[in-house]
Order: sequence, then C-alpha cells, then structure tokens
Amino acid sequence: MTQTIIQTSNLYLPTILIPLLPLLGFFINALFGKKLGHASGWIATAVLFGAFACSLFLFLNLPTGGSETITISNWFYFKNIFIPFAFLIDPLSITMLLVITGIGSLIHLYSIGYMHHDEGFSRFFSYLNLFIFFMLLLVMGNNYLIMFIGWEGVGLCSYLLIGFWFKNQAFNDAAKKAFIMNRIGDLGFIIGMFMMLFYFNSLNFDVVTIGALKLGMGNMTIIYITLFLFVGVMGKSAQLPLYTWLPDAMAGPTPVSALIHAATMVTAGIYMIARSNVLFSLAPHTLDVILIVGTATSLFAAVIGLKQNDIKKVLAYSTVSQLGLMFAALGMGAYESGMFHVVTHAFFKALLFLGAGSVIHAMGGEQDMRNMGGLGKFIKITFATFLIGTVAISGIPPFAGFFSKDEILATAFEHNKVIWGLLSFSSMLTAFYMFRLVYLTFSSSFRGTDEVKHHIHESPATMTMPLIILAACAIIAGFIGLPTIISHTHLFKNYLASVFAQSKLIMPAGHEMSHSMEWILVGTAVTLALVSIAFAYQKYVMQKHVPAADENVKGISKVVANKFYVDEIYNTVFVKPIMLLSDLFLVVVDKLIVDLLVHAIAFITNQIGRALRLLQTGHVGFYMFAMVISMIILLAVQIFVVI
Amino acid sequence: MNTLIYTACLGLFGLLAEIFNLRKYLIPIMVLGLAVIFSLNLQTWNHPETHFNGMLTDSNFSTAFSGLAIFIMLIILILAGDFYTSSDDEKHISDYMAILVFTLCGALMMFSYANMAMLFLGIETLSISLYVMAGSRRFEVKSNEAGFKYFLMGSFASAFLLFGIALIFGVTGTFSIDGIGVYMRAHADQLDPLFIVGMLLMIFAMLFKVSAAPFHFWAPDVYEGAPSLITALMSTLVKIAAFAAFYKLLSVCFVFALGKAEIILTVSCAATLLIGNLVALTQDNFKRLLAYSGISHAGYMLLAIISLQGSTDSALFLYSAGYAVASLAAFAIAITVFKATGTESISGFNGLGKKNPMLAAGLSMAMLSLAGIPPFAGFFGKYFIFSEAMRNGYQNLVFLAIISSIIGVFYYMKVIVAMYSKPANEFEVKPTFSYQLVIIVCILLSIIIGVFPGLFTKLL
Amino acid sequence: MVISQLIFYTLAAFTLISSLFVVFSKNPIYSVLWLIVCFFTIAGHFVMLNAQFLAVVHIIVYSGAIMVLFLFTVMLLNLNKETEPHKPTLLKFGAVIAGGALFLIVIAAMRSGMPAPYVAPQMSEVGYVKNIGMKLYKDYTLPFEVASILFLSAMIGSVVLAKKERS
Amino acid sequence: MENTIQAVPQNWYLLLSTFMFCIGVMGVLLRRNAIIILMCIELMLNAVNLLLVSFSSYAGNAEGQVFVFFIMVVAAAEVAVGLALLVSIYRNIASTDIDILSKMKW
Amino acid sequence: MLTLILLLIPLIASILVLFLKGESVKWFSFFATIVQLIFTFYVYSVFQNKEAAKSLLAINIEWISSPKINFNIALDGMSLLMVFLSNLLMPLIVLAGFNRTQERSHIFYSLVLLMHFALIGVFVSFDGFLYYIFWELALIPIYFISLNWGGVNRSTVTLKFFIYTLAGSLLMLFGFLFLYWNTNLHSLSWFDLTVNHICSCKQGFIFWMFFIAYAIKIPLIPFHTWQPDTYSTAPTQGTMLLSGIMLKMGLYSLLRWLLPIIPNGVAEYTPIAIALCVIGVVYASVIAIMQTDIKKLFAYSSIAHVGLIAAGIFALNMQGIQGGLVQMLAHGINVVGVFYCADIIINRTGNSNINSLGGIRLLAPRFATYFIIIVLGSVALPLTNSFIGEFMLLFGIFEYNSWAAIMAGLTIILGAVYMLRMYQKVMLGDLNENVTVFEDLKWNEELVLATIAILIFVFGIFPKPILELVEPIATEIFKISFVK
Repeated sequence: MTQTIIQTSNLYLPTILIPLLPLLGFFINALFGKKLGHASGWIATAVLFGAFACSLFLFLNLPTGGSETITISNWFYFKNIFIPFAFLIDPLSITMLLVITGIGSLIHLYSIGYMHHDEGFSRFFSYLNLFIFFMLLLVMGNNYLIMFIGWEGVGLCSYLLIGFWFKNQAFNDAAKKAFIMNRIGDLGFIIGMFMMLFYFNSLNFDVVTIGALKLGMGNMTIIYITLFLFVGVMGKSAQLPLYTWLPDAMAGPTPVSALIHAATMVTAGIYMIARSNVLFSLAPHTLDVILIVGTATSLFAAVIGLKQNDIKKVLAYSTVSQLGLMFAALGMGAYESGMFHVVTHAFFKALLFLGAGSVIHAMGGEQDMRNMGGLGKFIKITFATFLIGTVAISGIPPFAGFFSKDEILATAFEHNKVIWGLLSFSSMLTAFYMFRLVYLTFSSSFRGTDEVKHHIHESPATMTMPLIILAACAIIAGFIGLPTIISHTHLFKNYLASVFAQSKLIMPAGHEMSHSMEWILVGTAVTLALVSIAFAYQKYVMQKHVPAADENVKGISKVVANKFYVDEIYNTVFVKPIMLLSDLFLVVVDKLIVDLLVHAIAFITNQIGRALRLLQTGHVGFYMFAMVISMIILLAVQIFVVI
Repeated sequence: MNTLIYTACLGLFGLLAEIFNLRKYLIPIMVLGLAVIFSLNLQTWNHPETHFNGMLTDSNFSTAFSGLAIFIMLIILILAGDFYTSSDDEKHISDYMAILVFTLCGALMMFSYANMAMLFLGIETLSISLYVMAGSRRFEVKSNEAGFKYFLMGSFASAFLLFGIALIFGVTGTFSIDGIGVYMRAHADQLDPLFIVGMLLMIFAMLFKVSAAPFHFWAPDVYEGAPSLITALMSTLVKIAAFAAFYKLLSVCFVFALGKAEIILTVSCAATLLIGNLVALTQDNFKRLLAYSGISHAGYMLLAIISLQGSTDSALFLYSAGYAVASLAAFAIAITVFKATGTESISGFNGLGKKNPMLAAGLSMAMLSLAGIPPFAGFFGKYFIFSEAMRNGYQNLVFLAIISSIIGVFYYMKVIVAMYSKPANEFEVKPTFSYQLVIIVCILLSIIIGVFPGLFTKLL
Repeated sequence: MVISQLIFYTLAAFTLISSLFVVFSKNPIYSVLWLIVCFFTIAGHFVMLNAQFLAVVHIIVYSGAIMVLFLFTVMLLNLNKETEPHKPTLLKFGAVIAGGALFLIVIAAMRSGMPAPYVAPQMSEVGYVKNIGMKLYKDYTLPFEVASILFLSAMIGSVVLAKKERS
Repeated sequence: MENTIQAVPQNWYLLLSTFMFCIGVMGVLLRRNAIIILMCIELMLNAVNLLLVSFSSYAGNAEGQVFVFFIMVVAAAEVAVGLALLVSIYRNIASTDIDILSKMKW
Repeated sequence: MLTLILLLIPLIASILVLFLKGESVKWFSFFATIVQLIFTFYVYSVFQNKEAAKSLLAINIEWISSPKINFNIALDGMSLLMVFLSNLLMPLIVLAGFNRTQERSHIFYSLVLLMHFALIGVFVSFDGFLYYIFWELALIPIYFISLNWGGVNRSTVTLKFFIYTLAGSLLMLFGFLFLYWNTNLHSLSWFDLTVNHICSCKQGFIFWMFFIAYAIKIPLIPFHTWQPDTYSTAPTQGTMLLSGIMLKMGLYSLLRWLLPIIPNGVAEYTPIAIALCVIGVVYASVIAIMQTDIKKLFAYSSIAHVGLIAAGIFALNMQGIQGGLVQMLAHGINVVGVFYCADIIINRTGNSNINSLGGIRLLAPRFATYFIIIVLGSVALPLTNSFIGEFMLLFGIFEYNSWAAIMAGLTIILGAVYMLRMYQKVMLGDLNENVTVFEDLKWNEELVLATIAILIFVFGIFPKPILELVEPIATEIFKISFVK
C-alpha cells in the first residue's frame, strides 16, 4: 500500500505539471499580481494552456484502456491506513482534464477581455488559477481524500469568486450560501469516506472497489456509503434539495459562472459517481434514489427556468436541469452517457454563459432580458455563437447536445417509461425556455434605454475567440458519441470502456434496442424540441410577448417565478430555527441555566455564610452558651451514641 | 530548657531596660537577643533530653516549634518598633516588650512540656499575657472588648481544661504525660470512663484554644479588636503553640483513646472548615477576614490532629511555618496600609496595585499562599496534611477540606481584586524599612519553603 | 464514722447552697460574700481530706487576697446595687438547663467508672507540709519558678491596664 | 477526722465537685454582670481544686495538692488581670454588663 | 538536562525582564522566546536520536521523600509536540504586543514568561504532583495578566475564571491524593501509574475528579461559562495564551493523566464524556452563529473545536488520539491567529460588535488576506493544518459511534456558517460608518500573521512529521489504556 517507489514513467512529469502550472500561476498572480497589471491575465491563461498541452500529452500517450498511478508522496498515515498523495491517470480523468484545462483556458482567455476594467483583475485570475488547481486535484486524485481536497478547494474558490465583488453584501450572501450548502454535502462525503475507511481501511479507488466487490451486490454497507457520497454530490452538483445555491451563485462574474457553475465544478458530482461506479452499481437502491433525484431536479429546475427573466438565472436553472438529466443517466447505470453529456454540456453551456457574458458586457452590466431585445443586430458574433449553443442544448441534430441527450433518453426509455416521459418533458421545457431566452434577447427591437443602446458593442477578440472555438466544439463534439443507429463505434464509450468495465459485469445488461425503436425515439425528441421552439417563436417573436414586471406576476406564474419559494421555505425551516436555537442556547441554556447554576452555587454559599455569620452575635454570653450547648451535644453524641 | 530560661531572662531584661533608660535600644537588643536564642535553640536539635524531674523535654518536635515561635516573635518585635509609636505606647514599650517575650515563654512551655502542670502554666502564661496585650489599647473600647472577651472565654475554657486534668489525674494518679501515656497504652481496650470524660474535656479546652468550631466564637471579635500587631501574634504564634500542644497532648497521652473522641474531632474539623470559610466570604474588615481565615486554617490543621496516628507532626510543622510566614507578611502589609488609610476595611486596599506595586505583589503572594496555591508554602502545608489525612483514611474530610479550600480562594481573591481593579483611594503608602525587610523575608521564606518542602517533611 | 459523714454532708450542703447563692444573688456584694462562705466550706473539705496546709493557704489566698480584690473592685466601681439588667427568662431557663444537662451528662458518662468505695490507706500523710513541700520544691521546681513569670506578666499587665492616665 | 476517707466514698466528692462545677457553668451562662461571671469561674476552679485534693488524698498522692497551688496561682493572676480589664472597661463604658460589649460582631 | 534548560530559559528570562524598562522589555522577551524556540529545535534533533535522548532529556531526582515526590521531567513525542507548540506560539504572542503600549510592561512580560515556564513545566512533568504544581502555577500569571491589563468588568470575570479553574484543579488534587494512597506502589510517577493501575472499582470516582478538572480547563459544556467572558475580557496576549496554549493543558492532560492511568474508569464513563463533548460541539457552534461580539464568537468557536478534540480523544482509538494531538497543534496556531485578528480590529476601530463593522477589506487588503487564511484554517479546509486533525478526529468518533460522528460533523457546516458570517460582516461589504480609517498591518503584525499563515499551510500540506512524532506515544497510550 505504501508506494514509495520513485516513478519512472514518462507520464510523471506532465502529470505533476498539470496541477502545478495553475498553482504556479496562482502564486505569481497572488504575490505579484498588483505589479503585473494586465499581464497577470495572460500569465494565468498561459499556464492553463500549458496544462492543457500536458493533458493532451497524457491523452495521446496513455495506452488505451490503461491507467497509471503517479505517487508524489506518502502523504500521511495513521494506524494501518495509508493516504498517499497520488494521481490516477486513466481515461476518465483524462477526459475531465481535457475538459477542465481546455474549456478553462478558453474561459481564461475570455476573462482577459471581460474583466479588463475591473480593479481586481489580477486577484480574479489568481482565484481562477487556484480553482483550476483544485479542480485538477479533484479529478486526478487516486483516492477519495485527494478528491475531497479538490472538492473543498473548488468550493472555496467558488466562494471567493461568487463574492468577488465583495462590496455588495448580496453577492457575499450568495457566496456564503454556496459554501455552506456545499459543506452540507461535504459532511455526507466525509461520512462516506469514514465508512470506507472503516470497512476497507483505505480510500484508494482501486482498494475500495475491490473491497466493495467482496461485499457483493446490495450490501447495506455499500448502500450507506453510496448514499452518503450522494449527499456530497447533491451539494456540489446542485441537486434537489441542495440546489438553491447555484442560481444565486450567478452573482459572480460571468466567466466564473461559465467555468465553475456550468462546465466544471458542478459536474464534479458526476465525475465522482462515475469514478466510484462499481460501488454505485453494487447499490441498486442508491441508483434508484439518484435516478429519482436527478429526474425531479431536471424537471423542477426546467419549470422554474420558464419564468426567469435574468439571463444568467435562466442559464443557471438550465444547468441545474441538465445536471439532473446527467444524474438520471447515472441513476440508470449509464455512466458513459452521463459523462458524455458532461462533456457536451461543458461545451455548450460554457458557450452559452460566455455568450451571455458578452451580452452583459455589451449591455454594460444589465442582465434582465426584459430590458434587452434586438441585440442580434448589434453583436453578431455573439448572437451566432449563442444561437449555436441554444440549438445544441435544445437537442437538435447534429449539434452536440442532441447526441448526448438522446442517449440518455434512449436509456431512460429502456429503463422506465415514466422516467422517459418526464425527462422528455424536461427537454421540451429546456428547448422552450432557451429559445425564449434567445428571442427575448436577440430578436425584435431594443427595449432598454437609449443610453444603454449607444453603449452596445461587440466584445473584443479575446472574448469572441473563445466563443467561436466553443461554438465549433458545440457543433462537432457530439460526433465522438454517435448513436448505434448511425455508427457502431461509439468513440467516447470505447475510450471509457475500461473504467466502467467492472460495472458492466455487475449490472444486468439491458437488451439491445431495435433500430426502429431508436429512430422513433429520436424522432419524438426532435419533434418535441421543434414544437416547443415553435411555440416560443410564436409567443415571443410573433406576439412580441414580454414578460410582465415582477409585481404584475400573479397566480402560479408568481410561484414559479419565485422559484416555488424554496429559499423562503429553507429560511423558515432551517435558518430561522437555528438562529432561534442559537439565541435560546445563549440566553436560556448558557446564561439562564448553566451560568445561573454556577452563580446560584456561589450565591447559596454566600448566603450560608451570611446566615452563619449571624451566629457571631458579639455577645460573649451567647458565645459561652453556644460553647456549652455544643459541648453537651458533642459529649452526648460521642459517649452515648457510639460507645 | 535553656531556651526557656534565656527567653525568660530576656523578658526580665525588657523590664529592667525601663529602669536603666534603655528604651531606645530596647527593641534592637531584644531582637538581637531573640536571634541569639534562636541559634542557641538549635543546639538542642537531635539532643532529646528531659529536665527538671520530668517537667520539660527537649525533643526535635519542641526544638522545631520553638524555633518557629522564636522566629515569629522576632518578626513581631521588629514590627513592634514602628507599630508602637504613639506617646502612650512609648511609655509602656518596655512593658509591652516584656509581656510579649513572656508570651513566648508560655509558648515555649507548651512545646516542651512533659507534665500537665507545665502545660497548664504554659497555656496560662501565654493566655494571660495575651489578655493584657489584646486589651492594651485601653482607651479604645474595641480593644477593651477584645481583651475582656478573650479573658472571659479563655478562663472559662481553662476551667474545663483543669477539670479534665483533674479527672485524668484521678484515674492515672499522675500528671506526667508519659505516665498518662503508659496508663493509656496499658488500658487501651478498656479505658476508665473518667479518663474518657477527662480527655474529652481537655480536648474541648484545646479546641477552644485553637479556635476550632464550635468554640471559635472568641476569635473573630478578639482578632478584630486587638491591636493589629497582637492580632498578628495571635493568629500565628498562639495558634501554632496551641496546635503543637494539642498535638503533643493527643499523641503522647491519648493516641490510642482517640477512637473515643473521633466524632467530636471530626465534627469539629468539618464545622471549623465550613464556618471559617463560609463566614469569611462575607467579611469586609481585613482583620476579621483573617480571623475567619485563621479559623479555617485551624480546620486544616485539625485534619493533621485527627490523623495523628500516622505521625503528622512534620506536616503540621510545615503547615504552621507556611501559614506563619504568609500571615506575618500579610499583617506587615496590612498594618502599613491601615496606618496610611486609617481604615481596616478591605476597601482600604483599593488601588494598592497602582499606588505601591511591591506591597500589592507581596500581599497577593501572601494571600495566594494562604489560599494554598503553589508554589507557595501554604500549598505544600495543605498538601501534606491532606496527604496524611488521606493515608489515614479520612477521605471524606479531605474532600470537604478541598471544597472549603475552593470557597476559601474566593475571599482571598477579594483582597487581590480590590488591590488591582478598584479605583485607588487618596493615600500614600510607604512601608518603613523594617516592614519592607519583614515583608521580603517572609515572602521569600514562603517561596523557599514552597520550593524545598522536602526539607521539612522528614524533619520530625 | 458517722460524725465525719455528717460533717461531710453538712459541708457539702453548705458548699452547694452557698455556690447557688453566689449565682443567684442579685447584689454583687452578696455574691462576693456567699463566695467567701463557699471558699470556707471548701477549706473545710480540705481539712476533712487531711490537706490542712492547703486549707490554710486556700483561705489566705482566696478569702484573703482574691475575694478582697473582688470586693475592692465592686466598691471601686460602685457596683453594690442591683444594676444588672436581667436576661430574658428563656435564656435563664436555658442556662439552668444547660448547667443541669452538663451535670447529668458528665455524671452519666462517669457513672460506671466511679472508683468503688474503698478503704484508703490508714494514715494519709500527703497533706502534710513536709510532703507537699518536698513535692513542690523537688519535682515541681520548674512550674514553681515559671509561675513567677506568669505572675510577673499578670502584674505588669494589670498595672498597664488599670493605670489611670490619659494623654 | 482522718477517718473521713474511710467514711465517705470518693464518689461523693466527685459528685460534689462536678455539681459545683456545673453550678459555676450555670452561673457563667446566667449572669450578665462581669464580676459575677468572674466569681462563677472561681467557683469552677474551686470545684476542680476540691476534686484534685480528694483524688490526691484518696490515692495518697501529694501531686494533686501541689497542682492545687498552681491553680490558685493562676486563679489569682487571672482575677488580677480580669479585674484590671474590667476597671479599664468600666472607665470607658461605665458598665460591667457583658452584653453591652458587643461592638464587634458578625 | 536539556529538558531542564528548556524549563529554565523562560523562568530566568521572566526574572531578568523585571529589571528592564521601556522598549527593551519587549525585545528581551522576544529574544528569550526565540532562543527558546531555537533550543527546541535542537532538542528535537536530539530527540530523533533515540539513544542519546534517553540520557539527555530525562531527569528524575527525589524532591520530597515522603510522600514520595520526584522531580521527574522528561520528553516524549507528546510532550515535545506541546512544548513545540508553546515555544512556537510564544514568540508570536510576544511579537503581537510590539505596537501596543502597556503600563508596567516589564511586569506584564515577566508574567507572560512565567506563564510560559509553567506551561512547559506542565508538559514535561512526569510526576503527578510536579505536574499539578505547574498546572496551578500556570493559573497565577494569567489571572494577574487578565486582572491588571484586562477590559471592562475584569474583576468579576477573572475571579470567576480563577475560582472555576481552581475548583477543578483542587478536585484533581484530591484525585491524585486518592491515587497515591490507593495504589500499592505509593508513587505518582507517570510510569508507575500507567503500569500499576488502581483497582477498577475506584477508577470511576477518580475519573470524575480528573474529568471535571479537565472539562473546566478545556472547557467542555456545561463547565464552559467562564470562558467566553474571560476570553473577551483578557488582554489579547492573555487570550492568546489562554486559548492557544493553556486550554491545551486540559486536552494534553486527558491523554497524559487520564486515559493511561485509569483506563477502566474512562471506558466506563466514556459515553457520557463523548456525549458532553459532542453536544458541546453543536451547542457552541450554534451559539457562535448569532454572536455579535467578535471575541465571544471566537470563544464559542473555540469551545466547539476543543470539544471535538476531546470527543476524539474519548473515542479511545488510535486515530482519535493521534488526531487529537495533531489538532491541538493546529488549533493552537489558528486560535492565536483569530484572536490576534480580532485584536487588530478592536484595537483600530475600538469596536468589537461585528454588526457595526464592515468593509475593512477595502482599506486593509493584506490584513484581509491573512484573516481569510486563518478563517479557512479554522474551518478545516483541506490543505490547512486543521483538516487532517479534524478528519482523524471525526473518523475516530465515527468508529466509536457513527451518530456521534454525524452530530460532531455538523461542526463542518456550522463552523463555516459562523466564520464566514463573521468574515462577511467584518471584512466585506461596503465601509461601515464606524470604520473610516483602518491602517493596514504594521511590520510586527504582518510578521505574526504571516508566520501563522505559513504554519497553517505547512502543517496542512506536510502533516506527516507531526503524525510521526506523536504516533509512538499515541500507540503507547492506546496500548496502555486498552490492554486489560
């Protein structure tokens, strides 16, 4: 278990360079950021491109189906438990690495333009680099603890970045909320780890997997472990009921939303489940829970998304909804499909966010869609790329989203018709509100003030370049996972096959679906998407419908627009009682009971003293009387009671 | 034996000094004389001897306690120089000095007596001198009252002592403590009831002398009313002498009969601990506070008496020494402050920490030592006594003692708090040289005993 | 036999009665006088017990010295009238009961241990001056000398305390 | 006369002196006049004297009688000091009532 | 011998410093503590060499023959860890006072150094009585520091503190006396006591005597009420001493003088102890959430943290013990950091109410950075020093009882809640009207905070040396305590 052998693999250097580069970038920016000025942005971007290059190197050099453990040090140990600081390089982590460093570097590039005028420019990049570092640790670690470091680290960076504009207390609240909600999940994660330590004496993925296999299918231990892990996942990946932080997290600068709250961090949960696929496969009940939670989240968020007017909020709910979809996939044991959707989603959601950022940039900070409209004419590149992203997310072939989503729906159809129905409905809603977004923003005429109108301009190249690249990816990324009806080589599935091989052995393989059935499903999905797009077109372009002002919203719409009052409910059910409890503890228990008890003892002691003091009357006659009396009593007791 | 004779001579010298008009040099000479006697006293160390047909025995016990007593008197005499400064006092200074030295004679008899007659005379010499000294501020009603209360109750208690002695004489036919001891050993399992009653009456009288509850009533009033210096003397020398005599009496004459007095001693010990500490909590007058504190200390020392089967004399001595030096330091400082502020209330100490940090530090250390906090001597005394009591199986009493120590800390701290956190009064405090000397010596001794308590544990 | 018993009982009765009068007399002067009576009866007991020397000394010291001192003081302070306020009745009862209880307790405690009436040595010579002198000056030299210190102390003390001067 | 010892059991002396002692105690508790209290204490001391002499005579041991001398000495000294104190108090408060002497209490 | 020197340096310094005046007092104290720190490293190097260590580090001479008390000092891994912690924090604590002016600073620093002496003494004593002496001795300087240089209401608050802790220690004294006379060796030497256990029937009783003493010192609920007031009243350096080192005395003592000495008693009452600890964790955390006084908030957070440590120790397993030791070090560093930050804020704004602070980050970005690092350290973020400890502690508790671990684990959430809430209110947002001027850090403040920040990361990233240092002793304690 203790790997102290010096690694000689040729992958060693690039592997450790991947996290080290962003870390280096972080230190440079944190320590010398002020002096570097805008160069810090370029440095931060450069190190990420370096990391991306290293990831590519790994991708190219790792033999197919192989995996490599790179041990940096024997981090610590206690009792018989050894926790190495080691990296696991296998297709799954490489996939994530590529996504993180690739999209990450694009977003960095974009941020140079986006944050150009911000006074915290270098600070922003140091945070971003730090985030990337932790995210890389998360996906590269060969055990749960390293993963947990990354897990908490990204939470921290998310906190720092959401509250980046710290003068605004609402933003700070959002940041704090994100951190705390994540921590709730983290507790679950930690308990899960404890159980693993307890039963398997290790946190290494391979050891845990072997241990779990020994315990066998449906073992309660594994069910508990996976359930606790899933609690962690719920926090990080914004699933019901711990999703409320994600929409609020939009308070951060838009590149942050793109990077952290769309492309990378929130998918950590999916990565984690995929990483522990064997455990989850052994726990069918947990999978059911995941499926239900995922589906519910998907639907719930999609519904809320319908009524949002903040451009980023819409995207945020769409992210939650898409994440739910991914979890539904995982819950059905379709890990590759989930991962596939992670990848494609990363592209188009990052694209959408960056596009939204570009819009906001153009609008000078305005985020409310009701004040937009007709922007397509002014910012063409943004419009075009944004449209690509929207089409991709809506599941229109041959864009990336179609393939990954279709795969999941197909699995769902096989698994359970009801789930399929619900997920399809959620996709339909997605298509609707995404196009609602596009129409409200880009088509018809401008609804804002003239002042803003003059300000509207296309973003600089540092921002449009990433948009274009991401748009390209959003178009082509789907081809790595063509459905069986088109091609028999599912590149993505094959690449990850080795990771999920064990699960495939455990899980009862579903029967191969007939091609005709698949065609029907594809047809249905596309039709539904098109219908909702048409409906949106009819409503927002033809009728030029503009959502009502907040105070005019009534009835169910109001409930939906207010996100089903979930925040308020949480506030009443959890936050307020805890605050009340806090006061209660302090005032009643601490001051009144415990302290009073202490004081009461002191007081009583004092009072006894006061009472006894009265014996000392000052009258010598009384003294002698008392002496004689006590003498008599003592004599009597001594002589007659005992002898 | 020689110690006693020399001391008596020194007392006589004090009287003669008046005649030869040596008033100015009186105190230095007396102090010097006591210092010489102190060193002469050491000669009897490890030379146990009996003198005057079994009236007096020199033993290490008596030598050690005599040394302590002489030291205390030395300090008191040094303090007396700057204490008796009024014209009235000046006139009587040689009388006072002589009586003080005679008090010491009484104490010395109480350490080395080997006969009930000597015990009785020792106690009476000590007491009668003190009745006088307590009432020596004869124009102050408080002092009168103190002297008279002490006198009345003291002679009342003496009568019980005598009745006890008489009964024991009746049974054993001797006044020699060894003789009584022989009788007690011979009849340990079947003691004559007369003997027991005699013993109990003597114990009552001794409990009175050591100011143990419920015979403690005289102590607070007398301590408060007596001149401060005499209070210092009473709370140190007198208490220690009484305890030493008590210890010797019980350990030689009654050790195997103590089972018949166990309830009395236990109840008295517990009551002393509690009453001393609890009532002290409510005191505002510093001297009265120290009086109650003295009562509580009597409780701790009674613990040593109760467990004397295990020969706790070393522990008792260590405790006495630690208690004495701390008390003396406290009184030296208190007298200085009383003079400066004109009040004996604790509030007189307010702001002393700012006015005179050295005095405040000294008093703090004295208080901590009295409270029994390491590394001061007071702690070790307590520790050894507790340890001995525990060894002899008095766990419950030790526990009670621990509880009462906790209570005790509170009122000692009250003084410290007053010194450091209350706003200062308008006064100037400047101890004279002799007081500074005494304070420093006593505090240093307290620490030294605290660091090397081992010197004392196997002493006796 | 009978005579000596009779004398004893008479003396004892006188002793007790006089001491009770000491306690209960309202006027201090009467108390002093009753105390003198009491001392005489005790001296009588001493004589009965073959302690003639002691009896004489007793009369000289107590009646001659101590009681005179008392009388002096009473006169000096002009206390020869009933100025003493009375204690509450309850306390009076208490005092009587306490005294009685003490007596009962002590007697009860000693009851079984009382020396049986026995025949003492035919001729008790211990009370003779010769014997007492031998004891006092041979064995009890030191206490005898030490008593002088006590006296000295008491003497100076009394002078210091009672001197009438005011600066 | 010598025959008293044979005629009267020693118990009687014990009883007598104890009774006397208790009368003394009672007196001390009963009275408020300091002088009378002093006298009661003398009474107690005399009870002890009587007891000692009786023990001494019955046992043929002279020590008891010697001890009585010391008691007398002490009694005398005590009375001297006590009366001196009393006089000094009387000068201050013009009373010998012990209950007035309660300036210091609690 | 080396241990003795370690003990004497602060004592001598504390006496010498009395004779100095003015600024030289601070420099001298700083110099002394630095010398002590350097010497500690030397001692550590000797310690690594097992053979030399035995003869050089231990002293055992008879002090008092009856009842037998030896002057028995030595160093093992656990002692060394605690000594290291004290010696590490001491220069920081002294340095923290460099830009503060105190009346009679020579006495102040003398007391601080005396306290240092006593603390080292507690950690190196291997005789129960000697240990007790030092334990009590440590109380006196801190009491006077708080009484003389403390804030409002100091007399009542410090008196409560003094009596409370003294009450506990006297019970412990009773326990020691009881142990001494009821074991057949009649010795309070740690080595004897660990081998020669008192009869199980009496262990339960002794457990309570010791436990209450330690529970007051640590403090565990319901014995904690002295602590928030004292922490907020004491001068900051005093609070740093109290929270950084002194309460570690209690935790250290659990491991040194409770577990190995009365294992059966501990085993018997461990459920109650753990329950108290865990309830304390949640309870104090919940109270901390609504605290508005910054020092009190930290005080309650400290109660929560040490409660967790104590719970881990009472879980009676290897990782709990080891985690407890590691966490003591971490908590010592962090808590000193937070209290120093609090002091800097209170010192500059004259305000300790977090609701009337805000926006400090705008004025003092460097301070804000250090502060957030320390805050993150105390919420046990991975790669900071308290993560490993907290992880092991929670795992220890988990092994004992999974529900207890979940309850205790709430500290992860609640800790983040109150710490971030505090940070947000104090440092973030727009400038509060009470905060108009806020100087950024002075050199000494920056030095202190930077050291703490570096320590937070160093121990977080390289926990192994510490774990290895304490592992043998943890194993030993574990063995002694559980081989029946």
